[in-house]
Amino acid sequence: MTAAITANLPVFVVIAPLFVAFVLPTFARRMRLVEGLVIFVEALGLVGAGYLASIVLAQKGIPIIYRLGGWPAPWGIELEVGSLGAFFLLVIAGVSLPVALFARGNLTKEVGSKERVTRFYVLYLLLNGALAGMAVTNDLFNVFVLVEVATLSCCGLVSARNHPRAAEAAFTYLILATLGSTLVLGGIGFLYITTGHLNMGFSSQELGRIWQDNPHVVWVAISFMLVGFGVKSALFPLHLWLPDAHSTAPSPASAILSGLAIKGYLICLLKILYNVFGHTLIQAFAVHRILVLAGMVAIIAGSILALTQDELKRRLAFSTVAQVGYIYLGLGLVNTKGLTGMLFYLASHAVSKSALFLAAGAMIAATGKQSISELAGIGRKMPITMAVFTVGSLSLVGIPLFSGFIGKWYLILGNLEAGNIIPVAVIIIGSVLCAAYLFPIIRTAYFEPVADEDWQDPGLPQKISLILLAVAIVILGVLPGPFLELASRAAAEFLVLQ
Amino acid sequence: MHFVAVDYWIMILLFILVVASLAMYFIKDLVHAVIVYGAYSLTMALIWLQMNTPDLAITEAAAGICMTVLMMVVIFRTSRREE
Amino acid sequence: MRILLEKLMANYPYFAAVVLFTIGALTVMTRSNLFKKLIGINIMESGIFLMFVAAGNIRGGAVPILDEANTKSVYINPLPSALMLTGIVVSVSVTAFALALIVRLYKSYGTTDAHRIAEMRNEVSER
Amino acid sequence: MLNLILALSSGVVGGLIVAMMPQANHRLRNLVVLVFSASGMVFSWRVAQMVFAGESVKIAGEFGGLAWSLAPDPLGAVFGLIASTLWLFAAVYSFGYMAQKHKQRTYYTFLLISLSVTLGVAFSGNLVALYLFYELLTFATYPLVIHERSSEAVKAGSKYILYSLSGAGAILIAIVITYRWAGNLDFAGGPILVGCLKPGLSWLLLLFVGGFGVKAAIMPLHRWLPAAMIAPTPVSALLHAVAVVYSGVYGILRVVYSVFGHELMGQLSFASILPWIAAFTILVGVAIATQQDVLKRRLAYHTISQLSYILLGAFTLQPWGLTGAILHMISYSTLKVTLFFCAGIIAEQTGETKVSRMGGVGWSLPKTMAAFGIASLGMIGMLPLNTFWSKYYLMKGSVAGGRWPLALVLIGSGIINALCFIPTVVTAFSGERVRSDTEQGGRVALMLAPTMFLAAISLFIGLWPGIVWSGVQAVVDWFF
Repeated sequence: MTAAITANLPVFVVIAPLFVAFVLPTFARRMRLVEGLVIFVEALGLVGAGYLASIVLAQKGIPIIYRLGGWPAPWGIELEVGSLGAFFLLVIAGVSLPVALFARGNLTKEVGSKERVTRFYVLYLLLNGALAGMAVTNDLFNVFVLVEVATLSCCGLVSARNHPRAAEAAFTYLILATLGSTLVLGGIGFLYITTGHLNMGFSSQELGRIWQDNPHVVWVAISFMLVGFGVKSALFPLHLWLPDAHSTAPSPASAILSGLAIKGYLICLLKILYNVFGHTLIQAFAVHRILVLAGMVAIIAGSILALTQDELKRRLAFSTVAQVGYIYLGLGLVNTKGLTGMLFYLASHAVSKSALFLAAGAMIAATGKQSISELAGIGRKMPITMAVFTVGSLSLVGIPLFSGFIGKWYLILGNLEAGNIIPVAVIIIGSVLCAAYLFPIIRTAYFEPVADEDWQDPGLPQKISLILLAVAIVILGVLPGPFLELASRAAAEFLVLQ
Repeated sequence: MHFVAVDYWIMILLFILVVASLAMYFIKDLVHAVIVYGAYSLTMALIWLQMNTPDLAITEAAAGICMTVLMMVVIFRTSRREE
Repeated sequence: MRILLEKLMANYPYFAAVVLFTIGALTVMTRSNLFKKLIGINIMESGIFLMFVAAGNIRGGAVPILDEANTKSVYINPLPSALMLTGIVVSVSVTAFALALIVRLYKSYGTTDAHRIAEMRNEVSER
Repeated sequence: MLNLILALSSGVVGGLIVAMMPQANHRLRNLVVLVFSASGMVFSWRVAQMVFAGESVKIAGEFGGLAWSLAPDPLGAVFGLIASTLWLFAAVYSFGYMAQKHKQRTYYTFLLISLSVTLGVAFSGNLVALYLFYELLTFATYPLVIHERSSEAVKAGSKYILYSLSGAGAILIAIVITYRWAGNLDFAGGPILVGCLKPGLSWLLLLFVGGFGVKAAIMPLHRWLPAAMIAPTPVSALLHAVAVVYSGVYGILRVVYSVFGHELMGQLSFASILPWIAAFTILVGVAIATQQDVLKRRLAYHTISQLSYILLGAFTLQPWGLTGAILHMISYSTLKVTLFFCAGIIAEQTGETKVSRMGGVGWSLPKTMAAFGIASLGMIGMLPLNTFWSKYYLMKGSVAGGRWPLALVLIGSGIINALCFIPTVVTAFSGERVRSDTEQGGRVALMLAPTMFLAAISLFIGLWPGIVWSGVQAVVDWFF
């Protein structure tokens, strides 16, 4: 029995949200049931991810491989839950459960009618399924399909609010994201044409044999991938869609988009770079230098852009641009420490940023105010919300005891191992800038005269979800043991390949 | 996978494709552009057929018609001219 | 020059794919009309599809259907076309979604031009 | 171990209790603050006793794969003693000073939490714990800096945060580099980097000193300190003359003696420049101080100068120099807190903050100005006061290190100090005050008592330096 469950769990975690997503519209009138079902599926996903992670940890690096339809690898499609897959599945489940909980009973105000809420949940689950798929897939074309599913559901989530600006942001996002996925498809095409395989492992082997004969094709494929995923994950000069999309979406959607969706694309890029091209090619083509450089530019530019925003959610959105820079910087560190730091930072940012967006959403919902200067004294009126916001900010800035610190620690360590000096300085400057754009919010909230208005903490489910995320941040910061273990193993596996 | 000789049919069709796409870039009237898009997609279907992938040809034809019609409908509900 | 031309002639579907991709990208980036952007996206995608299918095509190969009447021994690679089937479906759904958004935008702004919409949004936020 | 936990937690627990208490009941709250700062002091005395007796006190743990430990050695114990003792005085002074001010609850909450964090800095047993508490100290003291909530205070607060975080960032990089080179961050087993001669070692030292130097207000990095004087006087006295700036100084002492060790330091070319930077800060700081008319700003620049005395002692890398540095840590802190307390009383009772308008203040506030006079003499380094001994050992250390010009710098600085403070005292006792401000009433008594007591302690240590000698000796023996 357990064996059967274990054997089928990799596909189950992907299928379950997708299946429920399609069942959901039939219950559209019974809101309670819909919300319950969503939360149930998310909880199930968390349990499944935890179980898979425990197995992967126990198996010491032997991944769980699931063959769709029972076909073996070069012909069939493989799902592989290795350290990376289990790690990202945990991140997905750990973030999307609180976010779903936050949406409960609260969403109708933001998106309008009940039907729209149901539609929101459908898209939410589709996105979840797609992300889970990205975590476990081992097939290049599957990457494209999942990326497209995720993109479309993200667009749907962005446009969930019945507001012209939301529609506009969604359209911009749709066009740019489709451009990105077309580029990704092109890159996959080049890989397929040169190697004749879509399975990542086989493709990588073949590539290792022939890349010296066709360096141009490899170049083109890498650059297509980089630009394609760069657009999708909002790497600095390609981030144009992000601020509008993430600030006009309903708060749970902003949280999931900033926290998870971008991370999904980054995980895909990571897999393609390290599992398909492999670290020898990355170094041979100096891709790692490009990544580090791009990350540095993104950190500085994103932070400075965030400093100039007065609208709370826009500032958080630009902060995402800056934080993505850290992850790109980590992607370019071809050593275990750096990649561990990158993965951990990715998880840390997923949790922290969704906590920040949810807290911001709760504040905006309670006050009706968008800009930071109008939120004076809110820390007294909404203590829990603001406390969670503070925890999230501290984590992003990288204060010890919170998750961001450990990510930054390993990133710096990785940089030193790679012999990079300037990126280390940039990481620190980024933290200081991050403090510069987040602490004024906290100061305004706690240390300015309280406005005489009836602002209150959100309802119980929202509070629970906020507290869950804050606890997750602190746990990741204080006792990251198994999590760090998974991340460092995944990193080590990337570097073992050829 | 090198093409030793040239398949002229495919070449002509590809040429039409390029011309059509350029036309879509330049035409100001959106209805005309969408009509060209319909032609483009039909050409595409023919190319698929020439390349021995009939399944793709059928899909492309269906999808092309579907998209053209949808775009037409939307254009008639919104504005026709490009500003 | 001659070698280049020969290479082009030998790989003409790829060449066409690149041209289509470029024209599509150009349309997306330089045309401000939302329909044009949409059409551009579709052109780009078909360029990529063309590349894939051309890679799977073998001159003189047969449609890969196993049949008594099908006597040829060389079949084309069926995988790319199967993949592009998915691609086409995805592009249709993107188009449909974009069209829905265009309708919504037209209702709120009264135009389908991206620049005009951006201008009007600024007016809205200033007010 | 229990003592250590109690010493560390009393501040946080007290702070949380204060935060939850109702706003109105001032008496009860003052009692709570008193009890918890006293308990913080008592338990850190106990910890210090155990450390000086040679017992090992240690708590260790791990977060995020990084080991942290709290294991005070004599240096940490001395710092803990200074901080927690002065904290009690400042708390009592605050009862008087803050009595009619607003936002008292926030003030006392963060005052107590800062106590815990400062003790954390003092008792940290490795670089990770030190960094953690050093970073937390910035945030714990931030609300105290912006206590006025005026736009000026907010600006000063932002400056404070940005300076501190940048410094902390440099320290983080330095710690990671140390970790990479040495694989160990513990202070316990002798200098961390011993036997680790790498070409970038000088730069690592620069990073460390630059990072901690922000809080220690070494000259180009000092700008936040005068700005932060906007805070209430007890805060300026305690944090910006002692606790926060001492955490920076303490960090540098740690870097010099626990991370590099004096032997390794002696081989670094950069290390020979550091005493001169300190000397520069000493002279320029006090010279700027003489130009300031606002008393608190004068004291702030004076702080910058005096902190570098300690650093200078540390940078000589001589046992005598370190003796002088530790002695100066103890003596300077009591005197400077006295000076600040006096400035606070003057400002509260007469409304005067500028030196030039203090003519005749001495006649209406005789006890205050007497204490001020004593402290001024101490700052010059006169004999009956404790700073005489520290300066004596500092000079001895500089001469022993073969850098005799430093001794001249110390003498010169003493003269400028005299120029800085003696005129103030003279002005205060010359001329008549029109307004009759007095030192009567319970509120002033609450402020005056700790001031006088501290002045008395300084005199006492000056006359019988033997009472602090055992602690100082323990520190020097520990490192040499």
